[in-house]
Amino acid sequence: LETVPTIKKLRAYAERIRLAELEKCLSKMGDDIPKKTRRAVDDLSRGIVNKLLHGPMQHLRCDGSDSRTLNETLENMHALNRMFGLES
Amino acid sequence: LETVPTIKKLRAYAERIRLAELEKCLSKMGDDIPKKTRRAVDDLSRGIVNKLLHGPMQHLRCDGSDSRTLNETLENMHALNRMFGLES
Amino acid sequence: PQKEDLISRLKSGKNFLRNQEPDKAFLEFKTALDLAKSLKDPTEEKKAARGLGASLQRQGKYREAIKYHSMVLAISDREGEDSGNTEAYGAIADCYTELGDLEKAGIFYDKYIARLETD
Amino acid sequence: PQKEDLISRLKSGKNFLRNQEPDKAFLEFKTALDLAKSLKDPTEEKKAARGLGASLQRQGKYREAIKYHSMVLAISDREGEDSGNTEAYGAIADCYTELGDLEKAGIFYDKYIARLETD
Repeated sequence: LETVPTIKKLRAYAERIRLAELEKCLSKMGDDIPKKTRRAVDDLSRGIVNKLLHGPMQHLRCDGSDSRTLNETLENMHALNRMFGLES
Repeated sequence: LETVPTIKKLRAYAERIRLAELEKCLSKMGDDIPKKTRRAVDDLSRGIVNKLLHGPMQHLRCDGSDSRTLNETLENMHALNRMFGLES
Repeated sequence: PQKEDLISRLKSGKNFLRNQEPDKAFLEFKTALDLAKSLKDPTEEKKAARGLGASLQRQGKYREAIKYHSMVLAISDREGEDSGNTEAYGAIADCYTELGDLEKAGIFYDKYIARLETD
Repeated sequence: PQKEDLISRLKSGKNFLRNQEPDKAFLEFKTALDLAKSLKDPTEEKKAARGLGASLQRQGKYREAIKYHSMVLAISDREGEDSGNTEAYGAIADCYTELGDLEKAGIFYDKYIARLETD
């Protein structure tokens, strides 16, 4: 459960990047973007973020039944906090 | 230097996801995608991946001058190996 | 017609959210939700519900936000079409985290994580 | 004309790469490189060089691959336009990693990492 806030922060971190890049992309594509294109681009941005986050997110959750897993989960959390600057 | 192969594997992992999602996106957009759109979509996929990888990649490199940094770098590497399944 | 009004409400709600005016965004999304319901348009109904949830979250009203994010899940169940569920699970979990209910947050993050690899 | 031939060579090189036929890809990219040079088109010249590097990498010819990936950097220097450099640095580092020269790989990964936040 200690890792839950890290999940929230990592999600927010990735979402900020996704939105910033998406906005840049849409502005490059100009006005009158077909709805199909708009949708495909949104799906692309979500697809990449979600698939990249899947591994780390999964490794922030553990059922806590054995301590080795719990320790590893906490190590994963510390590493993610460091690598993405999530503590500040 | 021990972390160098992890950088390579993490890059390859992310690139596989990027290409798969990009292909899905382009196939949804149909034929005759304007060059500007094609370019913007490619930039979008690279932008998201690169910005998400920046933190972890940076934390896989250290000048090795003090041992605390080196230890942390190795911990980051182990966590990334676990979270992205890079050892297999 | 109504459909155009709906689309423009969603758009302006989004803009208010971007400009940090969640109270104004809320009103736009509320109107959009009513329009989407009367037009029986589940896709736009979900967008409006998600917008309402996000607007309340920005105002720190987490319990109410959960109500609207859960509405997305309910619409999915009703229509047998689960687009938007990943985001809804994540947002509900975020709200429970803010409320300090990490147990409940964990349950919803698990649902969220399970969906990250699907499309 | 030549420009069309160039574009179609690049496209077919990419397809060969995707279909795990790097030797055939190499030939397409080689022709594309010559065409791009004679047309004085640096953007396509970079694409051809990157394709040649990738084709050689897939065949395990890492030293030769480095030569072509470095060509991308040289074209950037010549034109004062650095698109493609991030990927080139990363690819060169990957090659040095394969060759067991982790020291050199590290130097190029540092250049690669420094560029990840730029566009």
